[in-house]
Amino acid sequence: MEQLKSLGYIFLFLVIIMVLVIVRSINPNLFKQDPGKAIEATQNNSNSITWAQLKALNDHYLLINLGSGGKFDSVKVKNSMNISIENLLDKINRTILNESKDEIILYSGDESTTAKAWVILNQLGYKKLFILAPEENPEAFIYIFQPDTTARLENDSL
Amino acid sequence: MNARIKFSVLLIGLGVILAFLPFSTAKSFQLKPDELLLKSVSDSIYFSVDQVARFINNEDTTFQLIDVRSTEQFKSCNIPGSINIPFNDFSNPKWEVYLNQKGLKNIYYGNGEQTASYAWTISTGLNYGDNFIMKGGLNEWYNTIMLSQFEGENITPRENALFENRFNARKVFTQINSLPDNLKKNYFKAKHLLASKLDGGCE
Amino acid sequence: MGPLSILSQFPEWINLLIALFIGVGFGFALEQAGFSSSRRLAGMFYGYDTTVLKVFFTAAIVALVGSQLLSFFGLLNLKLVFVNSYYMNATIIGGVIMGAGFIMGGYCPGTGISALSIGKIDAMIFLLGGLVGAFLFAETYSSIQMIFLGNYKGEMRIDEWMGVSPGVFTFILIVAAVLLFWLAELSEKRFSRPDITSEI
Amino acid sequence: MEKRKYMNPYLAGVLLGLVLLSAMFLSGRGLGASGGIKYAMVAIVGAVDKDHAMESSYYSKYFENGESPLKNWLALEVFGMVLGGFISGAISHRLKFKVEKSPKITNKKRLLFAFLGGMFFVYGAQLARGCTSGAALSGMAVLSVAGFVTMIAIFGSAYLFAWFFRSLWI
Repeated sequence: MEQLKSLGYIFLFLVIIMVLVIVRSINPNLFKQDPGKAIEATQNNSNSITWAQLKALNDHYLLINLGSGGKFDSVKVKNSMNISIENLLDKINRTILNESKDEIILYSGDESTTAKAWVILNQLGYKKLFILAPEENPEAFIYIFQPDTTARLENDSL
Repeated sequence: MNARIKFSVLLIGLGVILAFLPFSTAKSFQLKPDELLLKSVSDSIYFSVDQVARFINNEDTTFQLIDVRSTEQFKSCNIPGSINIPFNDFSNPKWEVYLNQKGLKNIYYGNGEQTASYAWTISTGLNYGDNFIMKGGLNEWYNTIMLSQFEGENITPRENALFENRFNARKVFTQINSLPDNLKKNYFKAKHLLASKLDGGCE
Repeated sequence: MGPLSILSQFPEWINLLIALFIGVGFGFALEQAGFSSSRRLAGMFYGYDTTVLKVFFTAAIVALVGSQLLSFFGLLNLKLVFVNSYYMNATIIGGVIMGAGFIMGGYCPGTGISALSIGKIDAMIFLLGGLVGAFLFAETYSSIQMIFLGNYKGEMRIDEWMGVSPGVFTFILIVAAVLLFWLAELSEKRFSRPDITSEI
Repeated sequence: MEKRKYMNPYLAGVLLGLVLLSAMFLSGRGLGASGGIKYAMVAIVGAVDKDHAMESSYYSKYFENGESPLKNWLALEVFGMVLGGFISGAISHRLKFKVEKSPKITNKKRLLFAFLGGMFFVYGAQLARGCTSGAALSGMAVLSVAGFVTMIAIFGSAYLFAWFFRSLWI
């Protein structure tokens, strides 16, 4: 009897740890993904959808404008809804995102906002999550650097 | 029942729990989603190209510029003093010593803002020091710092300071990027030695 | 959260104070385990007393399990905890030399310090020898640099090397330890030396 | 007073493990002992022959910042160890000056081998970048390959040599 009692304490301890682990594992308000996955998904812009691809989806998509303050921002695309970036993770919006079975496509007038929102949602585990590609590739360098062959580095600046 | 058996039961139990823990938890974002979102909507995570130019002219050592473009693009031209961490390779653990330095501000830039924003979100989520984005990226840098000229009749002292700042940054940018490749390499190597290492062990 | 001293930028004196307290705990635990007795330590190698194995594995496993649970709950960033670099040649040759020293002297540096603190004269001599050993190393440093720096493998981690998760590796280690504890207690019965164990 | 028995080894192991865990949590590093001996040696060399210390590539790095080499995490930790061991000895009534040895050998022989053992051990520890605590125990706790290899090398070689030195102990 005495022996079983001391084993009981051990099991109690193990159960407490297990409960804590389970509670943490199912907590929706925590990141549990590998950031490497987000980096992989952005390779060759495979996380963005062009206009042509969007048309091919035949309206089976959830198009979201991230304009802040509850308003659409400078760019507005037909058939889209507004979820302001600052309210992105509110319960009601999470429900909309969770219930969508189609592709979720993010866009806004500010490429930085869209990119940040994409990473956050990707790391929360949303699959089929894309960025609506702007007309021009935002990461193209539109200038050409002309080396100045006469330039010499002053000694003290190295 | 002796101490060994009780203790073995405890250890095996803990081991089983550990064995079922997901593989990647240690690597995932440290910040809570709400905290990360709150940070990301703030305007104070951006530096304008003029501010960055001032950092360079003042040789401010409290920040480091991180170029997230590909190595080829970095080699053809980059902002003086930046280090190159191509975004494709961003999760490589070898970069952590550069990115995660307390008291040092990381300023990310690409050609536009998209890749830098990805990098910002990931490094902020992982709770690496202070992170910023250079507004507009290298395209904006070129447009403002390299190409803008003062137009008008009378220059105010304020505008004068602004243009002088741009002019100086432009000069350094052109000089360093015009260097032959081998000299450039030396310059970047010297920059890389700054990274700190963790302290520990018996040494 | 942790490691606190790295993430909260303590002033130097607090770090040193922490070091002092950790040291007090370390010395206390070693002495309570009976590591201040060289004959008890040597028992490990002749089978009559296996405390070393029990304490050593238990401590490593407790720290391993604890750090992984803390990391899982987001309280400790394991990437900021120091991982020893692996220089293959130096580690193996150094380890073999240490083993020889262990069986001759009956202490290792940590247990020697704990034995010194309760007045063991042989431990004082052991540590004096240790000072000489460190001095010899410093003086021969330039000629053995080849061994010291050879075959560098970086901060290699065994779970990555085996391709399993840290948790699974810990589980394997625990199973191995439980088996070793059982063997150790068998050996204590088989090679028991009441004449020695009653004295220490 | 009668000296008290030692703690149950498993309990002592848990205690030691918690100390190691708190070192990791508070300072981001493991425990160490041979490092403290090295710093003591460096300090002695610095006090005896400062010029030699500054010339040698080995010592000079410890004097670069102009502070005493003893003002250091490991050195302070080792100082704490002496304190902790003393407290434990006092609680369990084990404080006593004596030479611990097998009754079959002389004091002189025991002390000679203790000296040699210390010399070998710390030399090896410097080479392997840590001893049983700094490399093996702390290394194992962070799953470093170096920790496991050091552990196997120390215990493997000690078992190998145990046969030659059995007259010292049994």
